[in-house]
Amino acid sequence: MIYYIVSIIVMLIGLYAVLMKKNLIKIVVGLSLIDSGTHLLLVAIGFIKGGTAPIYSEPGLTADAMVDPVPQALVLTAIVIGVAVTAVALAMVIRIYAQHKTLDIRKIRSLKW
Amino acid sequence: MMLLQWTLTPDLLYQAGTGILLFLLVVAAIFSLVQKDLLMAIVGTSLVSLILSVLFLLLHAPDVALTEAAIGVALTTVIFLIALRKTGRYEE
Amino acid sequence: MKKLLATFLLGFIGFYLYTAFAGVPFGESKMKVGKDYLETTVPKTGAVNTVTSIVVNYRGFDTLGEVTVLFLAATGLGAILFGMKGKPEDKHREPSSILTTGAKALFPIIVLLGAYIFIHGHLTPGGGFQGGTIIATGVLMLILGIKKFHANHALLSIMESLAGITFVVAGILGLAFGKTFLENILPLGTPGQVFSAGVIPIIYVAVGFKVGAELAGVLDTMMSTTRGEE
Amino acid sequence: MNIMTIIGMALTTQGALFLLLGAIGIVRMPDMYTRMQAGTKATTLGAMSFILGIGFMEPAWLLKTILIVVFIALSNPISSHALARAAHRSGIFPLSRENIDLYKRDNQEDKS
Repeated sequence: MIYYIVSIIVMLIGLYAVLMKKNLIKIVVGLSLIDSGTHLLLVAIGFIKGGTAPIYSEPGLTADAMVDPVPQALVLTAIVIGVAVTAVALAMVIRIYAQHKTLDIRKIRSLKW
Repeated sequence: MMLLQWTLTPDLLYQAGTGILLFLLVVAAIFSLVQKDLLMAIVGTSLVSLILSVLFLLLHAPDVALTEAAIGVALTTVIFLIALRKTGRYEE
Repeated sequence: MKKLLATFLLGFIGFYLYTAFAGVPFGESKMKVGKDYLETTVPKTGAVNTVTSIVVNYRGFDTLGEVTVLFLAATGLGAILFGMKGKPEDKHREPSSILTTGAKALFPIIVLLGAYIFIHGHLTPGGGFQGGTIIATGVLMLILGIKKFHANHALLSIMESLAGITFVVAGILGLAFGKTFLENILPLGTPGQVFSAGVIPIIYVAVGFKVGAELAGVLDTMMSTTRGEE
Repeated sequence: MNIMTIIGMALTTQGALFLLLGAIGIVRMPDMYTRMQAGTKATTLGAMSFILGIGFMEPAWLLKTILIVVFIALSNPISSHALARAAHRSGIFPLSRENIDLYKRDNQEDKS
């Protein structure tokens, strides 16, 4: 249960950074924090007390004593997509800085970059 | 000796370690939120990823832990640092 | 005032998220489709690692789409950063000779580790995505450690295209043998051996090369805009 | 309990001890360079003997652990060298009474 609360707190911290911060890199940091919180929440939902990792690494393991593999597969792909999204966002930030010489979103007024 | 065995059961150690890691996770997230120096903020997100990968290992998800350790700790931090070198370091 | 409003809003969102997830019991089994995957992974796919068999076999089509998303992100990043020039390099930033020699000596070992991880993806934790990322990290070490190092983009794109073609051909072979897309046509072998699990190792090796080439290309593109060359 | 297990236990104990010494050194040392020497030299030996000890305890893993030890022996000094050099270049200087900075003296020409 504490896993859910902590992951929701991390998500809210990221959302606060997205809402309130003025610096573009800080906003991307907030998006990455939201990602992290969601991953922890999904993996914690799949956890089972007394379960082992879903790998039949030695004989004698049965399907009853394993955690749920479906959220793990989902999170595995979500992390890789997350780094690609972060890279594209930061490339846009670099381009905006080259055009405007600032990262403050209050000073970036024109639509063209 | 008896007292030590009674207090330090593996389950209690496991839960205490989990609690400490979750607390550090929140502390690192808040640190990267309030820090004005963007380099330190990025180190904070790297710390969040590192703690997260240990937590995934405790949740019996070794695949996800390996991915998070390779991508979140190394690659995302490096991409942020490259962007930071191109732009300004301090948040005004 | 704005801060107060934002905190109030976040409290609202957090409360409703908490009430939504308070009904989900923590640490109890609530598997529906996962149970079936766990029970049938060894007899049906031959893979020991259930997460790998889900990513590559049961939901292989998703993985194909995901690899496409990665490719699009790498291409889009190249398009966004096209034609940018950085500031000229100052002399202080040059790598020392220890760093250059060390990077050259360590790169084969890192590639070996990445290849080990994605070849054994169906047996141990790990797989194509992790191994590809580790190879990309090795390329990053070369970029940082060797002065005026440039990744060969033509070679990277050829490698990536070949890996993508391997993935699609492995899917179409399933259709050609009268089954569905991405269905296994090779013999399953003994579970636990390296040469087992049919088509899974082939696809994961392809995914590993593709992810490694894409992420190395992304890193080299971003670095070359900050290094002030070209 | 055979001889391999005893060697492994001795090696892991030694490794844990060196890791502890490295951790104490990081807290106790005064400036960045002495901290780094505690945090890399002691922990390199500690990690190497710890991993080798596990290899002796479980003889099936011995080859892999030897490979890991070789990798640590190659990579850890290089990374600590890069860290120390970057720190010196970005303006953190050793905190010493006699004002000894041999790196600065040897590289006088490229510190403009």
